[in-house]
Amino acid sequence: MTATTAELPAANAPAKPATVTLAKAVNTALADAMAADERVVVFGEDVGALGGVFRVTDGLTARFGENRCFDTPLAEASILGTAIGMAVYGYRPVVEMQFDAFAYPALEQVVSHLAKMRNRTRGAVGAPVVVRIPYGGGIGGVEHHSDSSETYFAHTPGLHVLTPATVADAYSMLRQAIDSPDPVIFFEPKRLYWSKAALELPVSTGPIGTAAVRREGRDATLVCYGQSVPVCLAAAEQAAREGVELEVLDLRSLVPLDEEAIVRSVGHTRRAIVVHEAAGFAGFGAELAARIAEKCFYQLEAPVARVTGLDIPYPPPKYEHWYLPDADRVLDAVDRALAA
Amino acid sequence: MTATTAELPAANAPAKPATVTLAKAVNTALADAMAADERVVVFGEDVGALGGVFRVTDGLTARFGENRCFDTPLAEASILGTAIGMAVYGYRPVVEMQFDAFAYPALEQVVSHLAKMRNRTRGAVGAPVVVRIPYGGGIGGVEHHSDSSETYFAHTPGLHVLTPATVADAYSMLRQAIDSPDPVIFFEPKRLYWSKAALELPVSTGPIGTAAVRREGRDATLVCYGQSVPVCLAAAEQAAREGVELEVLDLRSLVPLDEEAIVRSVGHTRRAIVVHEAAGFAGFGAELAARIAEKCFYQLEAPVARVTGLDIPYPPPKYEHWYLPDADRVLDAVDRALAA
Amino acid sequence: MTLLDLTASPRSASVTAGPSWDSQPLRYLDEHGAPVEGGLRPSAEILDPATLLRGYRALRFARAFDTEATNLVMQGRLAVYPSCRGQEACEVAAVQALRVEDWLLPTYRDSAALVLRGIPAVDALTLLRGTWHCGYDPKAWRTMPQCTPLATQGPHAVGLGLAAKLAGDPVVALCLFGDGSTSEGDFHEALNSAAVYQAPVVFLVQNNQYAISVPLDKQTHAAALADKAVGYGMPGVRVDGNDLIALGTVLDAAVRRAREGGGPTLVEAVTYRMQAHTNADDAARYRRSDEVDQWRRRDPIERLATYLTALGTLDAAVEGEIEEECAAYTARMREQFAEEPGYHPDEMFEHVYATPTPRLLEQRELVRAELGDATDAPGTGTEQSR
Amino acid sequence: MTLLDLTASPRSASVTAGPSWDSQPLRYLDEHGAPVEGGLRPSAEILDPATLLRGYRALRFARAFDTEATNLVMQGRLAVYPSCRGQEACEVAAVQALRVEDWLLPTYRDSAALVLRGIPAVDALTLLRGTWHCGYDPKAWRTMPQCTPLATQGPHAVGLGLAAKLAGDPVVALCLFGDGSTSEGDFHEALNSAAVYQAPVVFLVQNNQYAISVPLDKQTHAAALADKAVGYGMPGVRVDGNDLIALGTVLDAAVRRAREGGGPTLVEAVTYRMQAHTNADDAARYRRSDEVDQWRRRDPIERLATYLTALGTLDAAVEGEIEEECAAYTARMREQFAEEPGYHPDEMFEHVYATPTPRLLEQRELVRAELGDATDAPGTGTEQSR
Ligand SMILES: Cc1ncc(C[n+]2csc(CCOP(=O)(O)OP(=O)(O)O)c2C)c(N)n1
Ligand SMILES: Cc1ncc(C[n+]2csc(CCOP(=O)(O)OP(=O)(O)O)c2C)c(N)n1
Ligand SMILES: [Mg+2]
Ligand SMILES: [Mg+2]
Repeated sequence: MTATTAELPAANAPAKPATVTLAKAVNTALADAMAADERVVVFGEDVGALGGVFRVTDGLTARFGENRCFDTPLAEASILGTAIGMAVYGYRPVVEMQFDAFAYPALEQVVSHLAKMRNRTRGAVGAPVVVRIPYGGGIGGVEHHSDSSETYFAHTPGLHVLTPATVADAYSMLRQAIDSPDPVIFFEPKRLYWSKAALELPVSTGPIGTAAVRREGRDATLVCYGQSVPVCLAAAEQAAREGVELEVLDLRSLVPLDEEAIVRSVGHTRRAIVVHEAAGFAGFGAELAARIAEKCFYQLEAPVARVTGLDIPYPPPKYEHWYLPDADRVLDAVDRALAA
Repeated sequence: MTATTAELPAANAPAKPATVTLAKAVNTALADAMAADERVVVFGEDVGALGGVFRVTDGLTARFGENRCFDTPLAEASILGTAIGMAVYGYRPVVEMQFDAFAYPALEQVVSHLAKMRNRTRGAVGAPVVVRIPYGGGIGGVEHHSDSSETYFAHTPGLHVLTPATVADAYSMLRQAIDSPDPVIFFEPKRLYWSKAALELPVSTGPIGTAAVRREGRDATLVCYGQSVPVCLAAAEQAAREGVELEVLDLRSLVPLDEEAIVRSVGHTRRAIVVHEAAGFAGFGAELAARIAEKCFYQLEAPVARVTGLDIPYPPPKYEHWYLPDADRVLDAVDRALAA
Repeated sequence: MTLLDLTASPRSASVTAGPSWDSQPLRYLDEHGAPVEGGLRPSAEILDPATLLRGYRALRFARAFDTEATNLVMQGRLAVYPSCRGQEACEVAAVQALRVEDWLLPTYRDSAALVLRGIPAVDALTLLRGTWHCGYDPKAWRTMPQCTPLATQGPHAVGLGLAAKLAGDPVVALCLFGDGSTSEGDFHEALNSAAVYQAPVVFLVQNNQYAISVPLDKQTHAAALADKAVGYGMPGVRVDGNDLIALGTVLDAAVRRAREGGGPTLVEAVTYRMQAHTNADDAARYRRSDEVDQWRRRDPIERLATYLTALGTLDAAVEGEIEEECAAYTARMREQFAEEPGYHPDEMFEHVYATPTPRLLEQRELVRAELGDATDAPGTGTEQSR
Repeated sequence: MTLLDLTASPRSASVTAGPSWDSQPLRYLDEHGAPVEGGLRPSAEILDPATLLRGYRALRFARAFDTEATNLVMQGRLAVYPSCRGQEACEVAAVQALRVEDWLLPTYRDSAALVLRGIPAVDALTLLRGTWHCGYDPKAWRTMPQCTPLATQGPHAVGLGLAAKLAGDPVVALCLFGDGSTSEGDFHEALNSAAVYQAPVVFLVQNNQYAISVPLDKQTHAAALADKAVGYGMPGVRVDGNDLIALGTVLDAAVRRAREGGGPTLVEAVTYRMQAHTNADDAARYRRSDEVDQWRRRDPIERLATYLTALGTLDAAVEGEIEEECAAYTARMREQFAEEPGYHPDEMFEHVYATPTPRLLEQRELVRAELGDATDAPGTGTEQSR
């Protein structure tokens, strides 16, 4: 499973690829998509002059004009619904929900329309809208600024749900999301906005729906995505020092799910730990754990463990380090799995 | 696990308990709660003169007056938010969302306020609101009238999520929900509104958070709730004719979850089939399957099976019999489990 | 009372139009089909007898269609039908105000508008027959799927209008709402956004006085729904929804204004839902029959008939022709709905995504396996029981 | 221009009040602190020098508090702070219009209103300090938790007001909004419902011209936010938000009207956000400093000071006293915030439900186990790293 296959650099590419933040990678993907296809329009709250509260849309209005990147009135349901109308007309809207919890007002539009448009019109009309949602905690935000809401969307048939964890994926996956004929909920791990890596363009990190092995190992598989990927890599690093080799599987796409990659890895390591920040109960990890337990029933040496957010409302900043899955908690679960 | 312990009938109760529909049981519970506690108020769309589109609030306005049961403007977020304000003031609001999909506009109020009020105020203020949601399919409804949306709520910490499957539970659980100091999402299985049983009052079918064994069996456990309970009972009936004894566990409460009852039953039968109407992927059954696979890891003889709605938007009426889990599908899963 | 200079500043248009709403909505004909003293002054084009006769035919056609659809419910051919009886003038005027390239955004109550746009009845009624959700190609007909989640179509109209504006296309979106749905947040967000974007959208509220059982005075404390326009800085017009000529006049002006870059307009058409909410509803629980009787006297079809008869445009011969046309159409409808439609479970999996995911393909196999041999035959109603 | 007979029919009040909004919001003092010719005529009670001095003290206190909170951010004692600098007159007027038993519904920007209600600064700033979400008991202070999801507090205000009305209590709910939040569906649903219920609610929009970076003209096409009242059939009043006397006059009338059963009122206070959205924001990206300078000249505190000085109510001695009071208060704030607050992870599990579920008890054990011995000690900031 080596989904990270960088394409050859273009002839006029700089000799050394620039090191950029994940936020900048998203910004570049937006700009490149807008340059490549004039049907692509970007809108949302504060995405214009301000460039978004995370500066992800920085410079787009200046470069492409107000007709291509514009501020909306403060009304998330209307932002989503407007995007649906524009998509039906022929545009490729990319909208920003300012924070995870502020996408909730748009849920009816997402569930009852965006997810169903192609289906209810018997395939006649799709709704190629990308909904960008900065999500997750660990940034010291006040309440409503740190939710991990991916489960609501992943459980809703008709949506693709993607979430990059690396700079290259942020670029590549967003380009693919914009090219998709179907709606994509694009979860951006906001704590990783400031993480940096070299980005050589153009880059394509494998098709939608494929996971990536971020580290190979034989003793157990850490199944993760988004902000939990660096947490799992840190845990694996630590474990390696004690001679335990953990495989880290970055799902990248929750819907569609790369079941094959999961089964292949766990079939091999015979132990799985599922890691995410969202509350564990009925969270996305439940699907992963249930699926692994079913498909690898005869291979598993230990119950699939889940290391997730607690089943409480996301806590205040001073408490969040107790809430968030960290390397220690992951390693505790690994220990239990190895002891089983 | 015999949660169905009817209390002694009151002295002046009729000799023979009346046979009533589940809808009538809900109606009676509302009326009795309103009579018992004047803080209880009922409101929503068409709940007044019309008595609700399912006639569940029939007669309440006539009996208790417009101040106790009233029609609202057509605005679900506002209905929910108004209930929150009234609850904080000291009332016990019971609101109706007309159909499952029409609760979506209220999701922000539910997730960002209702579920969090007690938590965010450090326990100072609770939000004892009951949100009644008729849910599920099989009634030949047009789109948006047959969703099973329980997973969105069950994944949201801070809410209780209940769903009765019997006439007695409909009464008893709603009374308990109204008495609860915390918010309760009360899912009413709308296809069962017209199912009938004798109802002897007062009845108390066991505390919130306890499951009920609806049929005992030794070969496998069917874990189910709401509309899937009669489906599972029918499957068990059929299986019994072929000598297979299935235990049917009606969860009644999704949050809190009676894990003990589940583990006790599956520990005993060593096989589990989880059944619900909601789309399977990342659905509530994933939590059940994951939990069973974890807690009964060493007892299970076969992978936990999930028999659920398909991973598609709820289909049009003519197709829904292909979508809904039925006894045949349950029995197929049982066969596979027994063959494993 | 000729207030239709919508090019005036929105504010003054709405504010100064205000007082008229306290008394009567804008009209051309009174309840007896006679032109109102000091009423609207429609254009010569609208008053052209040939145009009016076309409108009248459409009204009769809408009524015939609606009546037949109601019959189909009773025969078990449709699962449910929300009738537009009494509101036909709104259905006709909405469709006639639009060009082929304009977009219409209908609700569940606007099936008549769909067939008036040209959509075949079987396709238009697919939703209510239960054979699929939307039975027509929205792009081909420039008509969005009928919308059930109330007011959610509003933002879609803004999107279509804004798209047209950005593309430089002279295309207008006309969005239908019920009175009850004006209480929803999406109604507000749509109108507010449309005004900010100055998108070419006409919002037409059919104020039929009820949202299922809930009367208008429990929906709003405003003197008129058209008053809501003021808060969005757009013109708001209150018009008699049973007066086709008045409706045509108002909607033509609003559509023209939108097309010419003047931005959105809110039109409130005052009408009445003559039937229960749907066949499943029991209107006797919440309204008196004398109220219904009163509105029966304001019937939009009779009103125009009286006027056209007085003009000499309508006579028994023309009536006979129209009657025949309608009868032929409804007879064909009956025939078409007598056939049980074919459908196959495979279709459930085909349109969830442009390309089915592996998971869906698996589930399709599962259902196919359950069907056994039946999968070989093209889907028919007989496959219903598995 | 004394338009405050809110007992008149809502419709005519809003419609006839309309034209004034085109020119100037209602005021008593001009920008230089002199009574405006033909302006509002406040009651004798409001114009009483003692009352005015109390208002002035409150303004100074609000400014001092706001300034100190901003300092605390720079010192790392608060995680973030949305300043109300420039909007102090709104904060003061909102609180002074209410009785102890009335409810206040503040947003994240209204921390000053909280301390003006009497809530200790550490409790009021708990949210922004990050030690808990809401740091005070809403029932004890009749003050809802500061609301972050925009406009969602609107329906809560309706619920509180309706509850009071049904209970027969003479209690009013005053709900604060920002201009941007008026675009949200919840704003609409709240105002519409409040009007239908005739609930005793006053909706006060602090139109500070921006929603983060988005200026008002991208938020609405209406001439004024107060115009939105028309569509709800409630009075709408546009008032100078930097004129404490005008605000007091308007809010007193609106609160009285609500308390006496006259229903809700929408008040738009025209003001300006002098600081960036929060300390994390960069306002230079979207507005020019000369715009800010212009508003600096309309400062609500200076305006009242000039007037009171002219009256002879305010002099250097009184100023000195106020200065001292404020300095003492902010010094105490500094002290209190210098202490790291105690907190213990157990608390995360205690308030999710009235009684923790078995699942939560399990998770509490897990976290306790991770903490090891530290659980025995009462929680302190030192437990932060586990
Ligand atoms: C969001 C939402 N809430 C509730 C419903 C249920 N419902 C269907 S029609 C209706 C009444 C709508 O009234 P109105 O807008 O006046 O339209 P009319 O039916 O009178 O044409 C209701 C409450 C719905 N479809 N969508
Ligand atoms: C539902 C929702 N969407 C987005 C946000 C993010 N957000 C926080 S404040 C703000 C601007 C609000 O502007 P306004 O209502 O004018 O209030 P002000 O901050 O100016 O006081 C935005 C967009 C939010 N808090 N809630
Ligand atoms: Mg209606
Ligand atoms: Mg603002």
